[in-house]
Amino acid sequence: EEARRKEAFLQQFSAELCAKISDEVLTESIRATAEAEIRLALEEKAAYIARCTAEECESIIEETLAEEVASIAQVILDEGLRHIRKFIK
Amino acid sequence: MSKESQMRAAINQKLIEMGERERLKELLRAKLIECGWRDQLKALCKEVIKEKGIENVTVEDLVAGVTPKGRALVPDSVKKELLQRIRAFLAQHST
Amino acid sequence: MSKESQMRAAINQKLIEMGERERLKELLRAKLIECGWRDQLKALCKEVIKEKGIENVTVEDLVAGVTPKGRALVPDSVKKELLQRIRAFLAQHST
Repeated sequence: EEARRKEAFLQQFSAELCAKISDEVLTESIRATAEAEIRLALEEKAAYIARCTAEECESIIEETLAEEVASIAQVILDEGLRHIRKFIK
Repeated sequence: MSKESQMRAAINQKLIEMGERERLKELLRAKLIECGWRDQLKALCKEVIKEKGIENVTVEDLVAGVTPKGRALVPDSVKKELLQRIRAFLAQHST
Repeated sequence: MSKESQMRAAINQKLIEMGERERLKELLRAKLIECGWRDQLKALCKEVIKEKGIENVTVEDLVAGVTPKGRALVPDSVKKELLQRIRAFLAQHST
């Protein structure tokens, strides 16, 4: 009777301990994974934003330079032509 | 204190003192990686983040969102192995 | 549309809607004058005209001829300042 009771106790204790340890490990692991994945997603987002910002900056520079170069070229060419016309006159 | 409570306390103490409790947790952690559970959990987290948008998810939301599925995904073989290891320890140290 | 393209489009739209894109271009123009880039570019144009002869140069030729050098002449400090200003704007207006 004693042996049977002990066996039943050990079985119950094992099952409870197994559940408890599983619960602790799963809780820790799930939280750690969630934290890591959120950190990763935030880092990815920051990297996206950094790349997009750099591209946008490049595009603003390109656009402005194109406008500036075109306007300067036109002014200088007009100036040159005016000088020639003056010279011819 | 009943005899059973005394036994519980004694076994628990032995588990801690002998470092077995920590080893059991370590074993489970290793098994969860080995069987792909951790990768599945990562994928679940990614899904939830993608669905809700990172700006709308807190760690607590994510934990709450993936916990039921995460727990269900633990293979029975892993649980069984842990239980067997516990039983083996108790058989050796419960005299 | 990829996530990155969407983000790029959203950034572009925000800059345009709030008039910041135009202000950034204005700032860049001012910086280009301040750092002497405009004068350097004028000198470059004159060089090209002198080299080819004014009768053989169109505005398009001139633009094509000076653009690569013009691009290279923009100081890194100016580019950096612009990038920082965009970053600050986005940080202030991110939802």
